[in-house]
Amino acid sequence: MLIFEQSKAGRYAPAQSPLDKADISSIPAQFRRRRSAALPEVSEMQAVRHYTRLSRKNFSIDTQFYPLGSCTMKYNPRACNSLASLPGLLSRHPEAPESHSQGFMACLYELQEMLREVTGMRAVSLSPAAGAQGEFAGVAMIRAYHEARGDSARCEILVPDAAHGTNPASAVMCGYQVREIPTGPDGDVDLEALKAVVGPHTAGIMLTNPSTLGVFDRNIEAIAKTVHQAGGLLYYDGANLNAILGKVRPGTMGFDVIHMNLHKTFSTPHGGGGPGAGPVGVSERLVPYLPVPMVTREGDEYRWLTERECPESIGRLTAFAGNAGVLLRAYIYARLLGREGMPRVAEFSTLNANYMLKRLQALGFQAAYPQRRATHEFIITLKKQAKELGVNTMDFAKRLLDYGFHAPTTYFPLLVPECLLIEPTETEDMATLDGFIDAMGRILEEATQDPGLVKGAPHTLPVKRLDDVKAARELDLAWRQRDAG
Amino acid sequence: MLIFEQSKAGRYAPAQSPLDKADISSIPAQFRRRRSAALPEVSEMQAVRHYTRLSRKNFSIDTQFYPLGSCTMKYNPRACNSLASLPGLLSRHPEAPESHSQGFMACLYELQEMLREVTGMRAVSLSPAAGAQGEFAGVAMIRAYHEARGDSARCEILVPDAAHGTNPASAVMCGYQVREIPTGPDGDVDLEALKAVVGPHTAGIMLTNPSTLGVFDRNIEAIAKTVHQAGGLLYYDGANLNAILGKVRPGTMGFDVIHMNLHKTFSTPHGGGGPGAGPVGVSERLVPYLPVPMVTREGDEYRWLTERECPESIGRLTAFAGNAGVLLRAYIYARLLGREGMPRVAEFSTLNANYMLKRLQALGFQAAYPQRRATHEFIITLKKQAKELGVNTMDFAKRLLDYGFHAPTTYFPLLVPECLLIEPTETEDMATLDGFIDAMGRILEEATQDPGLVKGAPHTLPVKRLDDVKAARELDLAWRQRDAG
Amino acid sequence: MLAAIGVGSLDDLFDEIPASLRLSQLDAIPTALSEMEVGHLMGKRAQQDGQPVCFLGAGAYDHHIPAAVWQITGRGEYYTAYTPYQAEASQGTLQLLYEYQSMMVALTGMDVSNASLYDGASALAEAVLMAVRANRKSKSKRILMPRTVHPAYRRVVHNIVKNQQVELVELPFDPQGGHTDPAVLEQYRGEDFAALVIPQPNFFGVLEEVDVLTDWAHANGALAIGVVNPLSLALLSPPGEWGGQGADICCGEGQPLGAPLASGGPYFGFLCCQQAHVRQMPGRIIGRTQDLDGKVGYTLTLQAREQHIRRSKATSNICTNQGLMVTAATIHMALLGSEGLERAAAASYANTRALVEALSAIPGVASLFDRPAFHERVLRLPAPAAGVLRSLAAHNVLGGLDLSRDYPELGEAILICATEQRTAEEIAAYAEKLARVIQLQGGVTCGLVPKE
Amino acid sequence: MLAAIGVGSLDDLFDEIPASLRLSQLDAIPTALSEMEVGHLMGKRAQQDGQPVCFLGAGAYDHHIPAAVWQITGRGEYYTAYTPYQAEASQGTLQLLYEYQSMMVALTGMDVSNASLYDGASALAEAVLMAVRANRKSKSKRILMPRTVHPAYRRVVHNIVKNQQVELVELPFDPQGGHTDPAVLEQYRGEDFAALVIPQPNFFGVLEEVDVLTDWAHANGALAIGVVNPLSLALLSPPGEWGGQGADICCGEGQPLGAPLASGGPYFGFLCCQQAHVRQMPGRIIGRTQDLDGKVGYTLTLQAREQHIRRSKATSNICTNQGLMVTAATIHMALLGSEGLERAAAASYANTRALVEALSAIPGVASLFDRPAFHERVLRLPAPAAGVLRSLAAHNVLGGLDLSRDYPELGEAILICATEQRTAEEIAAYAEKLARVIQLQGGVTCGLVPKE
Ligand SMILES: Cc1ncc(COP(=O)(O)O)c(C=O)c1O
Ligand SMILES: Cc1ncc(COP(=O)(O)O)c(C=O)c1O
Repeated sequence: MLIFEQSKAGRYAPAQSPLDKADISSIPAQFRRRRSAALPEVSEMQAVRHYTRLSRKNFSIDTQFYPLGSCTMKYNPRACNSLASLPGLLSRHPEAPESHSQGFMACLYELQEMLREVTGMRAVSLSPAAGAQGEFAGVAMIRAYHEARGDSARCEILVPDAAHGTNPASAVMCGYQVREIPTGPDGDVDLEALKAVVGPHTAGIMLTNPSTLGVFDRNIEAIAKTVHQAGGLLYYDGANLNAILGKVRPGTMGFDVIHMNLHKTFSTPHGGGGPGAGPVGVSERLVPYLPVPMVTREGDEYRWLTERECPESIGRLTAFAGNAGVLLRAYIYARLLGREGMPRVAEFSTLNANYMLKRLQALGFQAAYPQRRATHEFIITLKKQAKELGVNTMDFAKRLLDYGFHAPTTYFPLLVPECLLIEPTETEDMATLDGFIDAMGRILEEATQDPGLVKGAPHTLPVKRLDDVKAARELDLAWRQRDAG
Repeated sequence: MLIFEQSKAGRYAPAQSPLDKADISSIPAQFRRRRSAALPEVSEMQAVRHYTRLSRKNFSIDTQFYPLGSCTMKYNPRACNSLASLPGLLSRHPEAPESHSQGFMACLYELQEMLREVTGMRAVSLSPAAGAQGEFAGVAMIRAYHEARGDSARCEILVPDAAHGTNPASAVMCGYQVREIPTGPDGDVDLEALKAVVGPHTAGIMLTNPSTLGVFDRNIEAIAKTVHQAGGLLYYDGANLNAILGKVRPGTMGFDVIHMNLHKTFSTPHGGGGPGAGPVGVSERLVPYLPVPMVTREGDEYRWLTERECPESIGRLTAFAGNAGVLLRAYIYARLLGREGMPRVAEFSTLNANYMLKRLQALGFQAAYPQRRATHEFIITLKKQAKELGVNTMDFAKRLLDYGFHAPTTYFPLLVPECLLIEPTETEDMATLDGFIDAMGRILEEATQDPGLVKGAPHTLPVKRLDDVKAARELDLAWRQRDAG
Repeated sequence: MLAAIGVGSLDDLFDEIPASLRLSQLDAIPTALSEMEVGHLMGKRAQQDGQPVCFLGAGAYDHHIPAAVWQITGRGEYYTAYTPYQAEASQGTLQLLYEYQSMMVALTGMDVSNASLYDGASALAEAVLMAVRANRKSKSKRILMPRTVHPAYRRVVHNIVKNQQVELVELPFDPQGGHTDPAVLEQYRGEDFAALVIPQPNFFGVLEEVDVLTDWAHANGALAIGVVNPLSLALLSPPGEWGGQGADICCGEGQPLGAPLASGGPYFGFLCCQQAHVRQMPGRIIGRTQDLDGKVGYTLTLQAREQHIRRSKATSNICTNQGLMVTAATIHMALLGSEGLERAAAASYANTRALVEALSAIPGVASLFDRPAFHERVLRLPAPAAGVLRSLAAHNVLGGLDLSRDYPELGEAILICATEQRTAEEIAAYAEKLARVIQLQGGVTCGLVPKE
Repeated sequence: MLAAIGVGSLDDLFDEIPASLRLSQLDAIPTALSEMEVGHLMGKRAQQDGQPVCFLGAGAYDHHIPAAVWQITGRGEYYTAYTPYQAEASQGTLQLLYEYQSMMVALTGMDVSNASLYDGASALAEAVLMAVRANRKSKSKRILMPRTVHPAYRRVVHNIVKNQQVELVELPFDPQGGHTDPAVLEQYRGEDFAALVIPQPNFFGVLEEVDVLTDWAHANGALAIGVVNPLSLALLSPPGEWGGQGADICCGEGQPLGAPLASGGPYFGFLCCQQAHVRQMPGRIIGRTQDLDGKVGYTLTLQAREQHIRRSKATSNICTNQGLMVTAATIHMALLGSEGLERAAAASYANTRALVEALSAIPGVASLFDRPAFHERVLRLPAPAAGVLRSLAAHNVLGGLDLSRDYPELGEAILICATEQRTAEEIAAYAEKLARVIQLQGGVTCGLVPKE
């Protein structure tokens, strides 16, 4: 039942607003609202009960294994939440003067420094609000760089076909044309194809390594050389940084600009869709273009770097300093991990992924790249099952929900048919991985013996399989007063 | 699965304790533990996930209607929790000096004053940890009073048969014999029976009014007169104060001592069994005996009253000042309610109860006291259904769970056969009450048409009906290492 | 596990990475701390910044947030869920987002709402790009952008849209009223613009002539984009009802709906539009549908607009949004209802009036604009604003925003705000401190800047 | 609703209450506040008391509590549930309590645990009453109670048990060691006692000769009741292993397991015993059983001991207990495990040693007892303790507990404690301040109280 359907005219939670209603008659009528907005009218208890109950219809990390490839759904330490929510931090106004911001700014500064160190970049700006905005910032810097050099023929960004959709979309938002590079049979970028398309029109290439195919591109140095020689820059999509944290630095691989997804690698929660944070790091030549604001230290004092101090900056992309609260959570997480903890992230996430891959293969599942080492994630393809049993990836995914596991990422990357992209993360234990593997085995049996059971899944969730086509055809995007009674 | 069954040797949440292990070799071996305690060995995520999932197997006010008679399961404003948990309040040590306690003490003092006003008593001590401890304190004061007067023959406490079990148990803990007084056919105490047993051996009587029969004893003044004339004192069990808050004061009814259940009337949460707070209030003659500590005000300063200042006090009943955090929650609740809000508590809880009673009667349910006005709660008896359909109160209760409603109190008070004691509280809305009534109606139908369905209930909860007999016969009260594998 | 994989050590798992790339140490990263140690550190940092009394607004407002909002939003089921791609396992988030969209539609008077963008400024950038795509009558990539729009918003819009050759044409404001005089638009009549941006209230807190401006846009083939404070909509005319046809798109900063100040984020941008433009809308949208049994359920819909399907042809690159803030906002709006939002808005309006009155009593201090305003106001000071604000901060008062950087034409001026949270005592204390500070800073002697 | 009931007004619902009793006003109660206003008020009150650095223990300890503990404990499903009388709808709470009982059994080495009592002091009172009932060998109502037991506990026990004619016989402590010298028991040999109470560590932090004391009790027909700090059990011998047979009952204050200091409550009392005495145990007990399908489930059991069944013959009057604190304690113990508890206990031990060392370097300050201790210590001061502590508090340090009220025989003595939360800097700062304060208060001149 919707909260609107529990509404009763005149009801509200009186303690939640001023007890006296202030006089607003001095606002001329022409500016005023004629009818009150039809928001729900409920008591405090009704709201609390409704949204508490609603929450229980979600899967989440705190309740389920969530091996969603490319998303790094790892445990979010609860301390990050409570410490970032200390009253002094929550009440700081974004325009508070530096005199009243040194504690906050110290956290940002140290986070910049830690990210710099672990990525091997020259400088970091924390302000992008998520990965995609980090991509925008990164590509905008590439553009600013070429423009500053008068190198104006560069109108193309290269993107491997395995790339996340945000990569081409971000390139376009920066005014570039996108050119896809195919993947070779072993999962690495097709180097010859790349060589064939780079040239004076190449502004840069956007890569993630390990890629979303769950393999580490072994030719990365050759790729970097190829693009650099053509005058292009290398962009690193940091969504998969978890796989190599503390093991390899993007800077060492030759990248000129990177973004990080703190809501993945640095464990800030996903919140049912966000918020995230997508800091960018750059090599020497892109430093002047970093988005503002950033924090610098002068002696014992932290100061803001803004448009004034950074005239060549691509500027700010949100009104204030980005998703500050997410940055604080990532900072706390990084301090908890420390120098020792970071490589362990890569090690155990990789261990878990390789273990799962091997065991699933033993059950008869087909790896997309069986000859390759898995990174922190890996792909299996169900094209055999889809063909022979008529049970496809979506069916497997939905049936997994019945077993209490969130489904892996489905049908991404697009180039692998009927694929599941599986990322266990380092925070899960073996018993949980085994539970998931067992469920996959059982579903395989079900698919053989009773395919209808799998195709009709899920059976045990608040709703059965939903009609997406109807949703898109008969758009119903908001409850309206007229929907009532 | 138990948390112990997820345990793996050597695992723990390293961030949760000092990273370096301090040297304790200077503690002689004879005092030291030989083997580590077999606590669960799990990661932080495992613990978080386990207890998050476990929580979802509970009914609670935040998720369900909980019309548990005599328990006042009303909504607990969330502000009470967060404001009582402000860092400064959580970190105050109980032995902090008064100089560093004025803010905290101001809250206690004002709570004492508000409770005094709303109960009509002369003075209040907040320290008892729950209702039963309040009862102990109250009866102990009665005893101290008689003893101080050398009135040593008074060895009996009178308790109506409808009383809560804590009443006789508390009287016995204070060294008294208990004598039960019967209830008359209309639900009031049998005045003649009372008159027959009072006398020089009567130390006092423990009453709740309205009683746990859901009626207001109309003869309360006569009862008070009878007991007082015999030299006994009147004790008020405040568990039902919600029914009369701001409408009638126990002090006006003639009571000498009362306890309040702040975890009922003042909306502090029950927490799956506690904590509560059971402040006591007294009339003039019992003031010297109040339990310590209390707070007093001298000029602008708050000061503790302890054993030193109150030499005749029955003393302290817990090590410090009782359940301080519960008192703070009650204080915040009282400030939110204010003078205007308190009578509304009584009015709307009574309205809801009377509405439910009338509608349930219309469905064919039998009221225990049909000729009486319901207070904030009321009793229906299913003895007819039990006899005719073989479906008893417990069956109805369990079946209600399937409908998403917590069951009312069952089989209490003991004198009404097959009874349900139903208390909706003031915070529920009519739609919820109607939902419950409809469920009752449907269960009645089920009981007629398919009694097995009701007798086998619940069907939709994490477990089916549990075997209590087995639990008591084959005691299994703790998981032990040997239970493993 | 290593045995099951068939490797000898953890290190073997990284054997496909060229050895030359491997990292040996992370010297610049401090060693791990325990939760207790980080707790002490953060406790100190949080205290260090004090908790000055806040008369700052300028896009981030210190409103009351019910305790229930974050206690529920913080539940693991909301806090640690991913984007609801598996709809059947995400009905909690999805139904909540559908309710959110419904609430925003009710508040703005528009037809549809998306499920959030990053913040108000980037939402305006997306609205501008959307208008360029959606305006079928215009081939122009030019946008009329009043100077009364938040300066940071204007910068962000510029930074984001300039790469797609979208151009912002700045409209001046009326120095008396502090609003966009519709008359200034006359010089653009006949030119082709994709859209006119209309802030309400504007950056100065002043109310714009939204009806006239909207009608002008429509009469001239441009779309009307409202940039609104959602709390103000409890009192003010909703964009869907501006002028004859209503605005086409509206957006803004959701922070006043349950997000703490928190140094500027996370907040959330909202974006609503008329039904006709829904397929040009960026960001996620939730639709109501049915399951196999015909039972109502909720799901992500119109995904063909989004980057994960449409890639380079998507309406935007946005992926991760500000879901958790929207969760909080939804609970916030449910708890307050329109009655509660109205009371909060009205009290903020009244408090700011009281503040202006108290401060204007100080010689040399004057309110700059004479038109109706919501809960912010520009004051002229008789002494350098920067210095005054610094002194006030030293007295634990955030006295307002110095406008000299963005609006040098206003002289020594500050933007002030008093939400419903500010008490009469705090307002009086501010006035008293300001009077003292001005006196000490040798503010104008009487007569130089006569009191209006 | 009134119509459905058949009354004309709300007032009619109260028509059975004699009019003479009806209340007309509540003048002494202030009018309602909004949540925002109460928030401001409580914010001020919380700040007013400061957050002094805490070297106080004496029954309440400033330990680290993982953030997860209260974030989960605060979930509505735990926080707002009632006592799990409807077992099928309360498996969350019931399984958790079963796990709690199991953890306490593991920690104490006893056979069974109840599901909590009010606090440590009242738990000891219940343990004493239980011993009187359970000791079949003894008809006595006399209890041997060492003076090394927390003074407030002794008072509480007395206040609660005296009405049932139970008598406490005080055992003196050894002035050198600060412990109960087993030799003093010899004078009671042959007398009938129901139980001997054995604190470990005792109120002074000192470790008692628990094995000898337990064996003495058993040899003399008395039960042995341990009063223990549960955190100390991570390091110290558990009561179940004391002496030849182990203690019969053990109890204590659960606060060190996840409860914040919070002005003394809510905390929780724990109570464990040997299997033989389970039917004399007060308080709720959870048992594991099966449902109709044979599936494992949890339920309240042995309810025939409790007041709601047995009424005047119950083992205790307790009903509402401290369930939520037990919820926190269970999560706390699961998060730390025995490794974590050991580390926290060891660090507290080490910090207190460091503190004693730092403070004893001050002329005139000396540790009073020479026997092994856990994480508290008694120090003698060369100046009046009350004044010293007051001065320290003025410098934002809670320096310890003044023992002069309860143990005048110790002279100017204080009880100090440094948990794992105290840093080396805080310890050094305390020492420095104490030195200064003593100097100012004209502490002893050198030679009067020679440094040992
Ligand atoms: C590989 C990859 N790149 C980029 C992104 C975009 O990041 P965000 O969602 O934070 O905008 C994602 C997120 O899902 C991703 O998986
Ligand atoms: C009528 C009555 N009296 C006394 C009590 C005892 O109160 P408490 O549980 O707080 O000890 C209760 C609680 O259930 C009750 O309902």
